[in-house]
Amino acid sequence: MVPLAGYLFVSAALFCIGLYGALARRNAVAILMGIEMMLNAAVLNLIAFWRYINPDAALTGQAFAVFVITLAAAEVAVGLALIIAVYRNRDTVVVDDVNLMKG
Amino acid sequence: MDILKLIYDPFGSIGEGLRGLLTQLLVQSLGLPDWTVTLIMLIAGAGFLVAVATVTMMFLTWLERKVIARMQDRLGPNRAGLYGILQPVADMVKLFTKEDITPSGADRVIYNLSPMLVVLPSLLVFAVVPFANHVIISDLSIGFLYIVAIGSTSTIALLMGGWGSNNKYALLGGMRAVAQFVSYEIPQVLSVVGVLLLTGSLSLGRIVYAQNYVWFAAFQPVAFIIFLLASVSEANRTPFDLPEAESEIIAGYHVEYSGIKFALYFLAEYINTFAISVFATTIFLGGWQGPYLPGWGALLPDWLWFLLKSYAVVFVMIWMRGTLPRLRIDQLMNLAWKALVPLALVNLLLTGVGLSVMQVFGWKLNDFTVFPSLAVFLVLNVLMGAGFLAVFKPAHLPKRKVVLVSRSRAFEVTTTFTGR
Amino acid sequence: MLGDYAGVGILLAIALTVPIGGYLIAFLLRPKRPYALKKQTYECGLETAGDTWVQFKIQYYIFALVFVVFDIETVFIYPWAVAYQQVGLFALAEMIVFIGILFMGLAYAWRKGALEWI
Amino acid sequence: MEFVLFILFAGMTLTGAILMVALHNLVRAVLAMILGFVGLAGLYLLLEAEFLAAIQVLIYVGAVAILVLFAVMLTQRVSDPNAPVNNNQAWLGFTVALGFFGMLSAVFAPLKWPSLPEQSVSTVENLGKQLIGPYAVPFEAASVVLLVALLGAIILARE
Repeated sequence: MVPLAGYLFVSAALFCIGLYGALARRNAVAILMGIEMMLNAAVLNLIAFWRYINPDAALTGQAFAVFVITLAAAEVAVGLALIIAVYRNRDTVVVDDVNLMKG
Repeated sequence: MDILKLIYDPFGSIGEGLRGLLTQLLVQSLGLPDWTVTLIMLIAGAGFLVAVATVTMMFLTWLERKVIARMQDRLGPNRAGLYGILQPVADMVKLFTKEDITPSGADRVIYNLSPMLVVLPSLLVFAVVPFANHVIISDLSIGFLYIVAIGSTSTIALLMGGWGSNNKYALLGGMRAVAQFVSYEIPQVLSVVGVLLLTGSLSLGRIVYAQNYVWFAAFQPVAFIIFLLASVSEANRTPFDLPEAESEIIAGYHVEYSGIKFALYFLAEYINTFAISVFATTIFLGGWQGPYLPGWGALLPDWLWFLLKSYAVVFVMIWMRGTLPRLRIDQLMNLAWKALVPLALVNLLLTGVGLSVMQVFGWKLNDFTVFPSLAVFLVLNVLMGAGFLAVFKPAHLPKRKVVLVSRSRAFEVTTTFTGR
Repeated sequence: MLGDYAGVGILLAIALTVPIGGYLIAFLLRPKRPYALKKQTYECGLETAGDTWVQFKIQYYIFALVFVVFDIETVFIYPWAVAYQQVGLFALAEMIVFIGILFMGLAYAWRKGALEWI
Repeated sequence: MEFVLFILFAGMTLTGAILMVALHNLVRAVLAMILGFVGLAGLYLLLEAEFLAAIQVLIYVGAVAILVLFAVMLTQRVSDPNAPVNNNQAWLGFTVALGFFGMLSAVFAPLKWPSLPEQSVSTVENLGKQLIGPYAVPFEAASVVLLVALLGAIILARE
């Protein structure tokens, strides 16, 4: 049997890999991919806790996970649209070059 | 063994025989645990399924060429074997012995992986289809959702093929294919939700049992038409074969592929064609069950009913290809988003209303109260269809003049031209 | 529940043999005589001109976007459809509101011309 | 058996994620991300959340990945193949991520977790009843979020 700690370990590793991707990449699309991985790690946690701690008919963890996935997908749609808008105006997707707010 | 039983229930009787043999051999003689028998049975079933799918694909290529040829007043393949039935075998030998060319700029890993990934989903979706009573690899409780989820992964493989070839046309074809695929996935899925509402389950086995009395095509004619149109489009078949329009973007995402890799794309396409007819049969046409008329259900064995219905749908699809011209891409997108999606959503809500009426009167699908509910649904569908045609009147289409030319007249025309 | 998926896993393993076996047989049978001209990218009989990265229409992205939103909508519709018979009219009211709100999105996209293929 | 499957799917997930941040070619990075998503779907299946596994494949592989691939293809044209993919604070990001991972592991590793309960009652039907009943407000709110996302994204992407 797999202990709950196993899933938590995978989830933590996934979150930190996503975090590294979001912090280190220059391309805005790649940063968004890192954020997406972090959200997925959160969903894995939700489901693992639901299964091990409270596997009742209320399916709280699963319902929560469905809403998180919904929000994640909405976030990707808007985020990528934002990146495309920036790309069309400034001809770049490298976040270091988008420094209009610096003045 | 009873020969009649073998014809009517071949899977059951052969399966029982095999299981008995294996149990004797493995469990009683060798002392292995019971699950080894189940495992070997599953492997045999899956192997049989994959073999049948491959042979079906080869048969379909022949059938399509033959039927199209007849519709166009030609003969079609007629050299290899009787009526050209061995033509697919010859084609296969040719494709296996063709040189494999990888274009110099291609991304080798992605380019070689794409044909494999295209074939896998098209074979995997058959896991949840009941081919006859109790003949199913695994009747998942999320059956239909499984089909949709697995089916949606093939878009990635197409995009990989288009991008990996490092060719403008391939990439454009891949992107077109994906845009079209995703547009038609929505109406396809939404049209089935009516059936899911009536059944109250996602399992395909239970969807078939729910059609014991009346097929869902009678309950949901509008949804059935939406499903067929959207599915034909998802399989990239004429009149919706824009991604591989030979005359516009040479052949789309698989332009650079040759030999076995091209064959795999072709295999996936024809298996998808068959898969669509199988789903239409299972979800809307009663699956392996015969029509509910006295003595009709038992007239033919389950699997024969299933095959007959599936090939009837395949024939309709070939017929469409032989008859209709290809759509323009803007017409294609308009059809999906401005006609089929709203119609499917309305159908979904009206099915909910109809189901509420059924619940108020206590009507059910599995006894004779199915007939008044059928009347309710038919009225709703007629209203919906009439409303749709009133709103989306194709007014901008020019009136076409149809000229019918008889066979003898065509002959006359030819002779005048050649006689000159 | 996991036992139900054993069949799917086995089918996956067997299905994998089709492309892998095909590649292997073809590798043994086919000739191999490549040269530079043969490996050129196909482009209507001409040498390929410019970069493969042509500028794509934004329209591809818009359709993918509308698709993502409606795909998530279907995810909510499945559990609703399966549970409908046990809940009844309240469920219908909820779904009318849900679909109504999304229909506004579709109508907006339609009016803005986002669904036109220019 | 379950342990073997867990190792397989966890390995798939982590390999995909690591390749996603390591590969320089963005299209390949997206494909690695898809591998990670499929591995996660397998993990959900092991946790007996089959509906979640299916929608993980449906939404992430079938929809979000396509959106990301389209975005990469739309914005890739001017990119210089020799430009660095990471910014100059990448090492700092690596330290932060590693430190955070160490901290998380230090928190949850010594705790005693309950072992796996025997059965669960995870069916789509139950989930539907929950979504219509107790979660009716988030259910409707989700449609509002989707509407806003659609409007916003269309406005942003078109001029």
